[in-house]
Amino acid sequence: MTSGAERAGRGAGRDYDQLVQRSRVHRSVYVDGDIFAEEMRKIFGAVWTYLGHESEIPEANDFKATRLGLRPVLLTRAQDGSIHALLNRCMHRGTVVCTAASGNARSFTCSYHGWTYSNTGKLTGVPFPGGTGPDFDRSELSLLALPQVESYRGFIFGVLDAKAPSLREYLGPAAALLDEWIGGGRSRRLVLRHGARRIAANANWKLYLDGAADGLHPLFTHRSFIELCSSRYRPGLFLSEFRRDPDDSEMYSQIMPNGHQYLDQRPSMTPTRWSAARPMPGMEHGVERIRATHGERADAVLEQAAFAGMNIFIFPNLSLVDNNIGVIQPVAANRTEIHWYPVTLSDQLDETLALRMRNGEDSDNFVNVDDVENWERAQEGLENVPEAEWLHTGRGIGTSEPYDESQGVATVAITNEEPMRAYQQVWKRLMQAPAPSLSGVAEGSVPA
Amino acid sequence: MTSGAERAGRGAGRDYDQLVQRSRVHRSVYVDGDIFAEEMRKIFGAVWTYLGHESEIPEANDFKATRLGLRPVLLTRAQDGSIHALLNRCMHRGTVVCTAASGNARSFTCSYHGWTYSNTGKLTGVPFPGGTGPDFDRSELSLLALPQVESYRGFIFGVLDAKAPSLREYLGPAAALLDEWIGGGRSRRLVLRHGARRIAANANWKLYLDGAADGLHPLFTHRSFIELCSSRYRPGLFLSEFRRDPDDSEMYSQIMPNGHQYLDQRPSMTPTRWSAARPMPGMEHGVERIRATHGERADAVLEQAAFAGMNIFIFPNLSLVDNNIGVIQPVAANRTEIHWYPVTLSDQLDETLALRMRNGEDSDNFVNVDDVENWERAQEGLENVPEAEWLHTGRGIGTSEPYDESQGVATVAITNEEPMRAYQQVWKRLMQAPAPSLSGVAEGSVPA
Amino acid sequence: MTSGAERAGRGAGRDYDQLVQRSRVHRSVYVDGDIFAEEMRKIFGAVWTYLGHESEIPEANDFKATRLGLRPVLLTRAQDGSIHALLNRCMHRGTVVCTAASGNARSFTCSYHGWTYSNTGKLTGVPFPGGTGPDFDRSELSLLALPQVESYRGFIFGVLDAKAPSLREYLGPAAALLDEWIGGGRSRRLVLRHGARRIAANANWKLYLDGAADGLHPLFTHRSFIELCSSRYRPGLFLSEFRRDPDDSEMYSQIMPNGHQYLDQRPSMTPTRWSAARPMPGMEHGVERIRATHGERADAVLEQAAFAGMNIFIFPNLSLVDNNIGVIQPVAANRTEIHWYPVTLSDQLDETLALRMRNGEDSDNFVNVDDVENWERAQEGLENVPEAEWLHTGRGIGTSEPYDESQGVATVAITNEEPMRAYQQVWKRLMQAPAPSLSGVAEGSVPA
Amino acid sequence: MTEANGSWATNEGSRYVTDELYEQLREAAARSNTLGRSLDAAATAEAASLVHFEARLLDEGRYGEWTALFTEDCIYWVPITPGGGDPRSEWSLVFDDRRRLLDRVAWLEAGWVHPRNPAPTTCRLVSNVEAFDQPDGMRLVRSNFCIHESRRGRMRTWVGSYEHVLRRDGDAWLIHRKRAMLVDSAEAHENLVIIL
Amino acid sequence: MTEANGSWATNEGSRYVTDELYEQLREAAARSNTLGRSLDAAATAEAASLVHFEARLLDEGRYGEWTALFTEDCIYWVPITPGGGDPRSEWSLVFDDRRRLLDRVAWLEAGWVHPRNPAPTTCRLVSNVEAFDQPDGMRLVRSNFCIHESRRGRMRTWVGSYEHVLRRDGDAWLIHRKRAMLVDSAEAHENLVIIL
Amino acid sequence: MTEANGSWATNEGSRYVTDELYEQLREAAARSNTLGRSLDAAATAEAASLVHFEARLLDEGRYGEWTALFTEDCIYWVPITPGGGDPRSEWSLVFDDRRRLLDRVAWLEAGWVHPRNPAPTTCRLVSNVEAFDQPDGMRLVRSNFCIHESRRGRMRTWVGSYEHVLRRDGDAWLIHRKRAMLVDSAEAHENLVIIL
Ligand code: FES
Ligand code: FES
Ligand code: FES
Ligand SMILES: [Fe+3]
Ligand SMILES: [Fe+3]
Ligand SMILES: [Fe+3]
Repeated sequence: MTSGAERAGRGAGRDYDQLVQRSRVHRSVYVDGDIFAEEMRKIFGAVWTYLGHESEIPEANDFKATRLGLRPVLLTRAQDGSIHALLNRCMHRGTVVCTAASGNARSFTCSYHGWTYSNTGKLTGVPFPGGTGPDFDRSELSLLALPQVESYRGFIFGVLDAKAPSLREYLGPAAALLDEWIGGGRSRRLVLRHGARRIAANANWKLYLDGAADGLHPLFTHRSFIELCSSRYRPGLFLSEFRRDPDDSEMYSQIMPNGHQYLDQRPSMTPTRWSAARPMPGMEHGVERIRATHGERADAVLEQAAFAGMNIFIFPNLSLVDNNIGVIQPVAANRTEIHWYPVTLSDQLDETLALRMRNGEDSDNFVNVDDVENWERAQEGLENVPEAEWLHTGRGIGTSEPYDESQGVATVAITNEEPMRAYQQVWKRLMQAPAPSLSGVAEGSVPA
Repeated sequence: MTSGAERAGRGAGRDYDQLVQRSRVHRSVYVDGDIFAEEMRKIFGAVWTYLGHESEIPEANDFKATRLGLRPVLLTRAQDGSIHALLNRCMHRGTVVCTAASGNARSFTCSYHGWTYSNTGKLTGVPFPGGTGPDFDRSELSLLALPQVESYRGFIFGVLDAKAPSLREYLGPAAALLDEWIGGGRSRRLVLRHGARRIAANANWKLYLDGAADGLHPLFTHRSFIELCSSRYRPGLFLSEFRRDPDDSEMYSQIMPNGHQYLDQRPSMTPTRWSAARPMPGMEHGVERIRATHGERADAVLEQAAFAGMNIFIFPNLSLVDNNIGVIQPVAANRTEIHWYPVTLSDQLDETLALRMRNGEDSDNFVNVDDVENWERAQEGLENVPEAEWLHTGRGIGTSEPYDESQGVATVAITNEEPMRAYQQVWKRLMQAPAPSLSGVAEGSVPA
Repeated sequence: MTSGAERAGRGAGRDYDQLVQRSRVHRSVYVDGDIFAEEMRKIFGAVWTYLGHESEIPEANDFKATRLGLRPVLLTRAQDGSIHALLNRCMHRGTVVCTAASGNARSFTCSYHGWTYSNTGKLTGVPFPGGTGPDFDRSELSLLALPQVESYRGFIFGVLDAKAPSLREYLGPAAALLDEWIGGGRSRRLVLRHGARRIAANANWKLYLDGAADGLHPLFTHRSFIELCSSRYRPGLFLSEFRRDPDDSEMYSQIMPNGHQYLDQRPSMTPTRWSAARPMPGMEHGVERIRATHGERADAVLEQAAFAGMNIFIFPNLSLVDNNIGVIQPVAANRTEIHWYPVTLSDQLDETLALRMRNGEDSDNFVNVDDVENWERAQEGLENVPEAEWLHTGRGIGTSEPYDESQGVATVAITNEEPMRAYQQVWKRLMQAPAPSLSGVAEGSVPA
Repeated sequence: MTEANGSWATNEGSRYVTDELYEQLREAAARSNTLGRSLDAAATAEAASLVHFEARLLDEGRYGEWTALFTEDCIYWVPITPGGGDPRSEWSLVFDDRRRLLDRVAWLEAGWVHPRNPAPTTCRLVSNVEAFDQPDGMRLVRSNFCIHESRRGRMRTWVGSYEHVLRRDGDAWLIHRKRAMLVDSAEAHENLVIIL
Repeated sequence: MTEANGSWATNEGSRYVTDELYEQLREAAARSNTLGRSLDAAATAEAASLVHFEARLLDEGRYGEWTALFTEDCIYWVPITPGGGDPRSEWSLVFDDRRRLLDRVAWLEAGWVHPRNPAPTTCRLVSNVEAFDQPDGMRLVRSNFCIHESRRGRMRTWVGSYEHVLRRDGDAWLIHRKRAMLVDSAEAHENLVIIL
Repeated sequence: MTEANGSWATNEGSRYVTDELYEQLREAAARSNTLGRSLDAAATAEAASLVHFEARLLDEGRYGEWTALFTEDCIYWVPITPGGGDPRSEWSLVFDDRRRLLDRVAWLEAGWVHPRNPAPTTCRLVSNVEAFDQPDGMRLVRSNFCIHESRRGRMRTWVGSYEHVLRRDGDAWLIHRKRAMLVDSAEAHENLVIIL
């Protein structure tokens, strides 16, 4: 009965220095509904947060419904091509203005009393204006809009803080990783037009983050997949490298400022990334055709169907894995959705398209389900044993320097938990700061 | 896991002057579970609240199960014809004493340990009284009963406050509206014996109140119905008048003391109310028969099947619309049921009966569903955007005097939000007052 | 969204002297989620709590998953035969380590990152130990284990307090009742290998306790069963004795220290316990066979299929009724499971086995359902009427001395509510004490 | 749909709704729990074929084809009162003659119904099909349904039993009367904006 | 019901519950996941007709007619152990011979069962009907069920599979044994006060 | 399973997945809501017999027998896009050719899948079976399903419609293509670790 949002504020009194320590984190960070409500205000939108991709709203007046934390958001492209992120909540009585998932519209009319907003959020019409009264000022009643919306290589981010430094600055060294992930030079673009796979886990959203650059769990969590490959196929397929001691591995993790993380899996995918691909439906037919058409370039072409081998995580909610964009969508302290968008390239060849789709499904079907189960088992354990207060996060302490954001990029062994410790420091800093406010909202604000 | 009731008290610290302002209301009023728990104590039963209708318990010893807010209540007619409202909760260990929806019984025996209560609430029997012990005083263990139960024209109300002014006083000018709604002089009675349609909405109960005397929303909310009428039938049918600028309309809204509201729709239903009725099943047959039987009185007779055209709202939970009694039943901050009872008249002609039923279903099927959807969209927006703190309630400010209860009845344009502002002042006053106590309960009371 | 555990602590400020009085208990004790969360820490495990039975883990390395309150627990028998109760929650990141209901295993490997624990809880393996870092001390990361686990006649109990007095001391005079229930001398053992019947009730767990030694409710609660017996069979069957005034009954209740309770039903089952048994499937065939085989011992043999007639309750969660072990498993303030384990005797004759099974099902099918319904009706009444604050618990005050634990065993009439008052005093004492802490946990503890 | 004009207001699509019809409906509902065994396999299969086709048309939003399955003097009735009650003097969840049934389809299809923006998707399980002959030559069909309705991430279920009365039309059967009896018909329901 | 008197306590309605019967039940359950394809359409339809009739009798509370569908030496069994287990040495959710089945009906009908005041309404979907011949001349019928139970505004579901063993009785089949295997039989359940 | 070795990586179990196949699947899905009435009772019963047998094999974990029901060039497809969409350019929840279908079974049976430790139990209601002839001689079967999945005390449901395309194989039919269309296919789902 208690809506999540109403609880924001109750989590405010927490002593986050106590809860997040260098080698351990308190269970309440994962299970406390008040802390969750606080996160929805102080993490999502307090920093640049991923909202969608330009290829989802390619034309003028296209829009897509999305969320910023729990907040419903309309991501629009205006007539002039500019992109806007509007809080999808009527300024009259709070009604969600647009319930379509996507579409093309110059304006949105609220279904309740007919207030009409342009796709830049302006309140353009109120019915029977003769009766509004003299104090009614339409210009004060635009949809709340994110004061800053920027995109990088098609990835659209927004932030509630009008004075936040630029997106480019926020991404820092992660921007170059995005470039590398896309590959093929600045003219190549990503295309999100291949559906979306939405998965739901009864677990806290940060469990996703904890594994974003972790090379310890695959051998155990993904044993079903590794066994499948080795029992029915051959050594050397995807994930099999995690069997080896990571100290002997060429794979590495990286930590970046602002909580971003990276794990480079490519050293395990040799001689080509494609060579590590598990057989997928249509592989033989596809490969023959490509070899016939492309001759010596065939191996290079096949890399278009192979996994990128780069695991990039942009705090707090964007994950690039395989050939997919994963968006972390918190729902409750113990419920999270991940929305996976398979992407292709603007110069994707038609003959690699189906292979790329089929390859991607493999991870969804046989890999991710084991992650989800473990998150849920963790949530269950964390919720139900109050005496066991701590998550242990100390692996690798003493094997690398404690990460400091002033360092820029730090490279660590893939089983070192330093990337987790690093994003938790960012999380703590944000939770200790005041919640961002939207202009016009702060004044008049009522402590919840 | 948290029951609604246990939270009463947590909402007590709110600054209701901050939350309810003249041109805006804070979202927490609609989404905060603690405020909801507080409302269940401080609104429902703190003032006269509708419990049921005399025609539902016509005979001696009839009873009907109902609720006062969340509290289970047995509405009984004793052997002597007097009406009682008993809290349906055993004074032994709290068991709901009667789980039947209605029936006829002189006494009620608790299914747990057999305590037996008369239908006036008296504890008449405890099993094996030899073992109760000397301190056991049966007379102190009657079912808690509402200290005041009164009815007006068959509408039964109850209040927890033994010193509350009379029901007649509470209704004030609304009493005359009830008379007018019933029509036909004091001897005509209403009959509730035609089933009940219960609808559920995932929305706060006050969203119903906000629309009780609102003439702005129909054109937008009820567009599906208006389009149906105009595309398949003819102009001038029910609701079509809301297309016109309300400043040109003869319809009007009225505000009364204690939060009661009224919207008179009859000016839009001309030349007769029946003439605005959308064709309903059996209409042709019914009309022919009535014209054949009643000759020139036929038009007058047909008004018995037409909607009343009067929308009366008695704060906090009784709504008269079309030919129905609507009872607002809150369930949670974001869940509400409306129980619709079609009524007929004690002098209803047999030949208008079916037409009246069919006509009423039309609103349920094609009109109310659009209200429910908008309430749910509003709840969704209000819950999920903490930064958008306010509902705007300022329409019409400056076009009419701020309503003051000392005025008695005030008449305003049907799109003026003054009726909403007016009931909110009543709501605020009640929420700022202490919760009512039942005699014998207050003493010994433990702060929850 | 709020997990139960996170709320522990919120219930801490309650004035339990106010809430639990001699002749009444406050409703919040049954409906308040914060008090429930507090109970899960301060009742379950603060005193010796039933965890399972030795016959469920008979062999070396057997294990069974159970719960201590809400905490997942692995009950293991080590290679050396010793029994251990491990908190089933990985010391790395909180994952439930073992999801099997039971089995045989020397060690448990966490599915997330492969930490491996022995069945005594020792952390025996961490993958790729080269990367853990110098501060990592495996010996500090054993599974949390209950510091004391003891069994009495096969019943295994555990307690979180390392300094708690012995189980034998905790059981006190109830130990002799257990002996008597088992019967047949010290060499007889119980066998739990006949399945388990799990029932769920939308009610607080203490409603079970309130009826554990209550002889007032059967006549009313179990009327359906009593009527079935008398209408289709004959007088004198099980439960029919409760029709009589308990002051004329030979049945009696007993109160013991630490909240244990007892009701002796055997005086109502004469001349033999079997003679009170309702006909069950296979009875005629079984009886004939037994009479043919055992001759004059037949009546004694048939007692093996009859109900024990002893209702023993060991606070807080073990109930012996009929021939079953009932384990009270709280789930939420308003949700409880009872897990019923039919037991047989180590010297159970094959020819009484099926009769014993069928007899036991009778109570489950036709008796317990009426208890559950009344608990749910009580929960409903308690939750929804804040003005009716109290449960009345005063029956019998003045007919017997107020129970004091120094008395040892007190015998009272079966309708006297003194047993309920007595356990509530124990409950209050525990709720007013600090929560138990596990060594190594208390230090570093963060107020939730 | 040429019927979709104002002429309906006085046309035949409703004229058959008389007191006699109400009485028939009331009696048929009251009798409905006295039926014996189903007709033979052929009749049952024939009935199943029709109710499954009907269900598929509704799941796929083929409302024009759906209305074509009904007789001109059809009734689609969803009682509130368990068992049916008396529709003449009681409200129903739905009580459609042909005119209002066509209204309902037009209303659904016009696109203005907010709780259908976006439209729910549905999946109807219809099982326990049994067929019976009536003295008047009609074929009575009983079945049970469980409809899952999905919209904006939420799932609802509508559960109950159907009684179809079929009238022969040449080689085929048409639906003359359809009664849907929800197992919880008198309880509160969220928005009902699909055809059951 | 002339059986409803004390004479039952020693009568034939239970005498057939022997160790041999238990062994038959245990074995049949253990074998039940080895069945091949169903018999032909006619046999399947015949089986469906019976289980759907039975379901309807239960939904409509026609318990007298329901018990008449069973043989004198019937068993109605709802195991806890997934697959069935050994009823001789294990508890079941229900294990009724004819006597206890009649007890159950009498208990339901007498009106004193609190969780049936008011009584729940139910709707049974029974699908996936398949029929098999047994060497002993009995007809084995498998089906899946989903029962919705509504009471006081709350809905519960009971889901699982049935195995009916039918015995020929003249032209008709009677239910000799009925086993209802809940998909979650070993989990906790709220009050079971309906016949599955 | 002799197929279970590395030779699969280049064998026939996948070679038939061509652009032409994708186009067939896309078109068939797009056409699927234009079907008329089912074939006669015999064909419908024959189809029901197969889909009910298939459901039973899955509920009982008889995966070897289950795969034997499929043709060598089979497709098991669970689209995300409502209606089906274009599998060549879109992700599916499942898109298995024979090789990946055998992979899936091997993966399930090897015992390493954490969300199947312990394994869920399932119960499939498959109803509304209808059969249609295709111009290419194949038999198309439509049905609706509701699968209850129980694990560790929690119940999930998977609801939607099936389209099976059957190919004659001597006296019998084999499953050539199976498409499962969830009623909420594009919404978020918890772990899907059963075969639909
Ligand atoms: S709530 Fe949007 S116009 Fe009124
Ligand atoms: S609770 Fe009502 S008699 Fe005991
Ligand atoms: S959580 Fe158990 S090994 Fe990491
Ligand atoms: Fe992973
Ligand atoms: Fe409205
Ligand atoms: Fe009892």
